[in-house]
Amino acid sequence: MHMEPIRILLADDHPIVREGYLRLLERQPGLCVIAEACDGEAALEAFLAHSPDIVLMDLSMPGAGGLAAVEAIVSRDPHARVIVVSMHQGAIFAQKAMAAGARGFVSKSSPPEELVSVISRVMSGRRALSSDMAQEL
Amino acid sequence: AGALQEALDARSELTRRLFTVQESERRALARELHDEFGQCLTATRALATAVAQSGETTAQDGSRIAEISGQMMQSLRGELSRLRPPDLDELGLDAALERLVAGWRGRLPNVRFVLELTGDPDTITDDLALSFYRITQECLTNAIRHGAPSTVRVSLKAGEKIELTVSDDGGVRKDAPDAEGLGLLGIRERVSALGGTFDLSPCQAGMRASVHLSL
Amino acid sequence: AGALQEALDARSELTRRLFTVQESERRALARELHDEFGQCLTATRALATAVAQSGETTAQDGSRIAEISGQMMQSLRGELSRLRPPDLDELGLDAALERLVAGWRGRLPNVRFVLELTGDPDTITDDLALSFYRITQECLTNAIRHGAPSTVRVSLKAGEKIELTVSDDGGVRKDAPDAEGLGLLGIRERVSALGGTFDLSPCQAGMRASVHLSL
Ligand SMILES: Nc1ncnc2c1ncn2[C@@H]1O[C@H](COP(=O)(O)OP(=O)(O)OP(=O)(O)O)[C@@H](O)[C@H]1O
Ligand SMILES: Nc1ncnc2c1ncn2[C@@H]1O[C@H](COP(=O)(O)OP(=O)(O)OP(=O)(O)O)[C@@H](O)[C@H]1O
Ligand SMILES: [K+]
Ligand SMILES: [Mg+2]
Ligand SMILES: [Mg+2]
Ligand SMILES: [Mg+2]
Repeated sequence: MHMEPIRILLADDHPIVREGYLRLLERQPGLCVIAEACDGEAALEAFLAHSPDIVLMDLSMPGAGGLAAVEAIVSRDPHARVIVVSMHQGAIFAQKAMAAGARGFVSKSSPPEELVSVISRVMSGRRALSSDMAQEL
Repeated sequence: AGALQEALDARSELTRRLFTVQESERRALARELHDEFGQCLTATRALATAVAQSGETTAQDGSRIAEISGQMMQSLRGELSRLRPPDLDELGLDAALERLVAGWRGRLPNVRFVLELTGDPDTITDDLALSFYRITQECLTNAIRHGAPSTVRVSLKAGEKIELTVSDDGGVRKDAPDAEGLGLLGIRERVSALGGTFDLSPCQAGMRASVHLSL
Repeated sequence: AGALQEALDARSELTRRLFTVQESERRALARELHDEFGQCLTATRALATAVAQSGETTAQDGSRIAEISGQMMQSLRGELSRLRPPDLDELGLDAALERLVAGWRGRLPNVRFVLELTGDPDTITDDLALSFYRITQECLTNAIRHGAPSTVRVSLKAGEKIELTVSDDGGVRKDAPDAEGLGLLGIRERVSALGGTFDLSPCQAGMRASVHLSL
């Protein structure tokens, strides 16, 4: 059976983090990173240009930041699947992200496998959190 | 007496500056650790996981690196939260206090911690927020350290006047200790730098610390 | 006046404790960073190097992890040397001062930094060593910050009496500033805690700071 790969937009201001995630995601069968962005504004632009299946969005970025970008993307496309990926671990961050329209929240402290599993859960239409965040909530 | 008073004033001013220096040292270090180490660890962990999933002979090394990076991330978290209230900058005082109290609830499930936040938190600027956070932190620690309370109540009213009280039922201490520790000193310094007042006195079954400040 | 004097004494005592707390906070943090991160980074770097040399498809990931770990190691070293004089525990005060001065030589190649160490360094215990290190650090910073010297001379004589002087030719300041900064305050606190004396006065073309201590 042939399936279209899941097309991912990766938004994070830290190039080393993008590099790490890029290599991780490329290893995963069925996933491919089609675009990168280094701030919220660029993320919105890339979203409109490529309509990715999944957006991985950092919160702390220069400019308006990740939360505003989540809102902007979701207001353009209510079906957008955005997963916030952040250094922050507080429940309140996850709540704000979900309120802004994100479908998932993964803390950068969680094992990378969790990012992969959250992507597939969100692809199948569910909301999902990394397990440390689930515990926080 | 004039000279002595001057010396005392100068000394108070210096103590205040020391607190400021200490706080900004912590802040700088926390930022460095967060921005530099946190991000780099995220990256090495992701790269290592990719190696671990390769099915090649190096997979095992990859998973060890991922494990060790995860461990470093854990201790980084610990250091960061000791250095700097994690949520203060991004989400403000309310969220940071929720977290602080949640931490105590986790450590001491048998003590009831109540947090009441009322009024408009936007009146509390960043500087004020850090001061009120540190004061609350110290008062909570004191309530637990110097008594065995069953309930500790934190209440913060924000507005033109800001009022913080932390009260416990861990026993009354009538004889105000004349040798104060660094905790109360720090509180008094912060409060007087803001032009407010601080009071610690018995209340019902325990002690109540309160800060009053008019903006 | 009695009450004022008491208040002043209490305040001085507290300032002293604040300095101690600050120093031990730095020390604890440095230890944690050194022990935890230092070991872990060494390990991930070694493992990653093995991956990099495997000749497999993961080799590139391995060498990136090794690079990033190396980078973290670098910034760790930077943080550590800001928090704590690096060689004090292992190499003693002499080596640490050499390093400190070498750092200044590197940053300011046009200024001549002279370091003279005489006597028996073993008379200087760990506690003393840290104090003398911090004092030298502040005096060097002051010599550079508050003048444009062509030569700065640090001399430490160790024995039954310990004598440290830091002199510069960066211009005389006759009017002793009556609003002292935290630098001189910190020095005075350390010196008086040790029972020694401190003096800062004009000498030839600049200023000389000196500490005298009898063991
Ligand atoms: N909630 C409280 N209940 C009972 N006693 C208290 C309370 N808060 C403060 N005290 C008394 O006030 C004293 C001074 O408090 P302070 O916080 O200044 O010092 P400390 O807690 O003893 O030490 P540290 O310098 O580590 O804070 C305490 O030793 C204690 O006797
Ligand atoms: N080597 C020096 N040459 C000239 N002036 C000096 C020297 N050392 C100290 N001073 C004077 O003494 C003052 C107080 O020094 P101190 O180190 O306490 O404060 P500071 O260097 O101004 O600030 P900081 O609190 O950051 O140390 C300085 O502002 C300067 O005027
Ligand atoms: K892939
Ligand atoms: Mg970021
Ligand atoms: Mg205390
Ligand atoms: Mg100085």
